[in-house]
Amino acid sequence: MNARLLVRALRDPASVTNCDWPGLISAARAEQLIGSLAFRMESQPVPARVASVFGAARRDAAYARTQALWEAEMARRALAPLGVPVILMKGTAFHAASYDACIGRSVGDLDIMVPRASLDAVEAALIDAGWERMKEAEGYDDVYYRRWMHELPPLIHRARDRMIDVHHTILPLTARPTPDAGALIADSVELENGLRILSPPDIIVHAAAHLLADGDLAGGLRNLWDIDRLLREFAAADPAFWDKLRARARLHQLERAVARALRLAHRLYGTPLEKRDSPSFSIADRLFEARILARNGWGQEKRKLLRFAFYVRSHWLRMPPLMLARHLWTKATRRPARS
Amino acid sequence: MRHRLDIRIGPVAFRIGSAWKAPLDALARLYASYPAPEDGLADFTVRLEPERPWRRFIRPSVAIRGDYTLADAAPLSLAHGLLAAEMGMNLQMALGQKRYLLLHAATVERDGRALIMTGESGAGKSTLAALLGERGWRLMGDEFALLDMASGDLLPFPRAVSLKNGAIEVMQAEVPAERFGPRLDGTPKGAIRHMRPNAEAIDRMGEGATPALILFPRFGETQAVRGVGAAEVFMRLTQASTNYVALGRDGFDALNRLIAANPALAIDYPDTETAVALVEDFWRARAA
Amino acid sequence: MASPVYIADSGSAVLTVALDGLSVLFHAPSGMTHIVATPAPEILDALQTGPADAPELIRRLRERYDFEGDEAEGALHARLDELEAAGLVRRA
Amino acid sequence: MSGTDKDQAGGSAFVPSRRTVLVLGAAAASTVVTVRPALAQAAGSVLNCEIPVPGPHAGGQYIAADGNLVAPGTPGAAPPLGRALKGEEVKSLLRSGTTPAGTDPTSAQAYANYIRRLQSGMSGFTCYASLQTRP
Repeated sequence: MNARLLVRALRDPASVTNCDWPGLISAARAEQLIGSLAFRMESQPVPARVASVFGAARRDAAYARTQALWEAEMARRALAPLGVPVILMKGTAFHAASYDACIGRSVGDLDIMVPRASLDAVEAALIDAGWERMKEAEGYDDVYYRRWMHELPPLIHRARDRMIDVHHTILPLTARPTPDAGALIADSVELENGLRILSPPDIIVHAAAHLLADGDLAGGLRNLWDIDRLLREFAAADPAFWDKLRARARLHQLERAVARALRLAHRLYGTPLEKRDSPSFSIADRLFEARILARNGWGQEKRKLLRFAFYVRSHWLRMPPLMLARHLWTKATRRPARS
Repeated sequence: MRHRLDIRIGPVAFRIGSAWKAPLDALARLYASYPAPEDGLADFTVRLEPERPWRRFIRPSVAIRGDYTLADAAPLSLAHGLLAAEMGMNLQMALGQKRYLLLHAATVERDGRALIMTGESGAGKSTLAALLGERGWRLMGDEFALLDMASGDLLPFPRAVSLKNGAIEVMQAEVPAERFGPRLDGTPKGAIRHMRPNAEAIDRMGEGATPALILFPRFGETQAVRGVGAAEVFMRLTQASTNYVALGRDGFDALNRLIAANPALAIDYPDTETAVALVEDFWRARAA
Repeated sequence: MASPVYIADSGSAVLTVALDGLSVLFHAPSGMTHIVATPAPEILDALQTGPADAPELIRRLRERYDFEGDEAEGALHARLDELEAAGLVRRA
Repeated sequence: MSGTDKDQAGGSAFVPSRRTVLVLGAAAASTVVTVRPALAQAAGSVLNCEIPVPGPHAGGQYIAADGNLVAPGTPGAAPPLGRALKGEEVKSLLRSGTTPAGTDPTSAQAYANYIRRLQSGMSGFTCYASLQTRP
C-alpha cells in the first residue's frame, strides 16, 4: 500500500530519499494530495524528473487557490445584497484564511453555509447571478435533498462550470448527532472582505464530522491532513484551544467523531495532541486506518470489501433504518444505472 | 499491476501498467528504439485494466485510466489494446501536463526553426507532419506541441504517429514496413495504424526549436490561403490548448509572445502533396 | 431603483494586450483571460478614475469620444452587465 | 510596471490620440468572450467516449422533445434509450441528424436535445463537449 509511503512523505519529508517515486506520485495524485506533497518536498533533494513533477504541482496549486478564492468572491458579490452571513467551508475557507492547511490544497466545489431561513433567498440570488440547478438533481434526488439533507442540491455556474454547495448545517438532518447550526453561525469569524469562516474549534468539528459521521471516507487521507495542519496551527495560537474544542464537540454532539479523528491524525501524521487525550488505538480505529490507506502505488483502490463496508456505513449513519430501506428501494427500482 | 512498461517521449516519461501482456508487447515493439526513462522515474502513470474484475478474461475490455482519468471514457476491446495505451498517454498529457503550454498541434523543424500546424481533428495535420517528417524536415510531434514558457522554444513530443483510414496508405507508400504497428480495424475512429517516427526524430527528441510559422491547415477543400489576424490566432490557440487556463499569467505571456513573433496562415488544401508544396513555399518566403 | 455604482479592479490587476482591433485581458484576481471588443476596454479605462454610475460613466466617456446612436444609456447597461458577469466590474 | 507601457498597461493603453467615435453597440451584442478550459476539444482526439441517454440519475424518466426529463409515459416523450451513445454516433446525430441504430427520428431528436443540454458534472458532458466543433 503506497498510501503509507505518501503518509510518511507528508509527515517527514526528509525520510523519503530513495523511494518508489512513481508510486508516491500516483498515490498522491489519486488522493488529491500532490500539491500538498509538492510543497512539503520543496526543499528536499529529489531526482530532477520528480522535482519537475512537484514544480508543476505547485504551479497547479496556485491556480487552484486563485480559482477557489475567485468563486468565493463571485458568491460574495451575488449574495452581498441579501445581508446574510455567508460562511466559507472546507478548502475555500482554509485558503481565504491562509491557514497552513491551504498550502498546496486543491479545492473542488465551493462550500458555503448560510442560515436555514435564508436558503431560498440565497438560492434565488445565486440563480440570478448565473448559477443553475443541475439537471440530474431533478426528481427524487431534489426532493430528498430539500427534505433531508444539510445542503441544497448543488448548483453549477453556467459560464465558469464550477459547483457551489449551499449548506445550512454540517450534517444531514437525518443523521443522529444534531450539530447546533445557530452556534456555528454565531461564533463564525468575519474575514476582511465580509465573508466568514467557522471558528477554529468548529472547523475541526466540521472536518471530523465530514470525515467520520457523514461520507464513506473517500478522500480521508486529505481530510486527515487538513485536520493535522489545522490542529497544529490552532493549538500553537491559542493555549485554551483544546478546552474549546472539547466544549464545541460536546455542544455539536460530535465528541466521538472528533476523538477518533484526533486519534487517526495522531496515528498517521503524528499530530501532537493534548496530554489528556490518550490515543489508545482500538480495533475499530484499525479498520478506519486500513480503509483510509486503501490505495496502492498505481493509484488503484484496494480492499474492495472494506471500502464497500464503509459505503454501507455511510448510508447507515445518514438515515434511520426505515428511511434507509425506502431510499435503497427507490434507487434499486430505477432503471439500472450505468456507471 | 501485472505488467509494466516505461517509455520516454521527448521530455515526458510514462509508466504504463497493464492487466494484460499483449498491449504492452505491441507498445514495446512500436517504441523499440526510444530511450528508457532514467531510473524508472515517470511524470505520468497509465493503467490499462479491466472495467470490472471478471472482464480480464470474459470479453476482455480495456478501461483507460491512470493518474488522470475521464469519467466518460469508454473501454476498448483487448484487440485494440495498443490504441488504449496510446490514448492513455495522450489523456495524461491533455489532463495532467502543467509544465509546458500544451497545444494540440503538429510540429516539424528545419534549421532550428519550427512550423506549428493546428486544426480540429481530421484537418490532416498529423498526416502532413508525418509526410514532412520523411521529406527533409524533423518531425517533432503529430499531436501535441510543448511550448517552454520561459524560453519560448518548442520541445518535441515525437510519439508514434496515429494514422487514420486513408492516411495509412499515404504513409505506407513512403515508409518502410518495420516502422508500422499492427493495423487496427474497426476502432471507434475507423482503421488506425501507428507509425514510429524516423531515427532522426527519435535521436533528437531532446532538442527544441524556435517557432517560426503557425499554420491552420484544412484538408479536403479547394486550395485557398489567407492570413489570420492576431486575435483569431489567440482564440484558436487557446482553444487548441488543454492547459492554457491553468497556467495563468505565464501562459498568457507565452502565448502573446508566440503570436507576436510568428506569422499565421490558414490553408485549405485538396490533397497532401499540394499541402507539402504550399508549406515549402511559405517556408522559403518566411526565410527570405 | 437608483442607478448602481460600478467599480473596476485597478489597472495593475489587469494585463491588456491589443490584438488587431480586439484586446485580450488577463485578469489576475480570477486568473481568467477575456477577449473583449470595443467599448469594453474604454469602459474599464473610464472606471479607473473611480467608481461611477451609468450617467457618470457616459459623462466621462463623452469627454473623450463621440457616441454613435442615441440609446447610449441602454447600451451601456448591457455592456456593464456583461462586464459584471465576467467579474471585470462589480457593484459598490 | 509603469502605467505608460503601451502593451501591458490596464490604464492608458486606450486613450486615443484623436477623438474617435465610440460604438456602444446593440443591447444584445456581446463584447466579452471568456477563454474557457479547452480540455474537452483536445480530449476528443485522445478519447473514445460515450454518453448515457439519459444519465444514471434520471431513474426511468422520459425525455421530452426539448430534451428535458419528464415523467415516464408522458405522451410525445421518448423513453430512455437504455444504452449509451458512442461518441461517433453522437457526432453524426448532432451534425447531420443521423438517427442512431434502434431509434426513430422523433426520439432521436429528443435525445439530441437532451445531449445539447448536458451540463458540466453530468454523465456524458465531457464527451459531448469534446465533440463540439470549434467556431
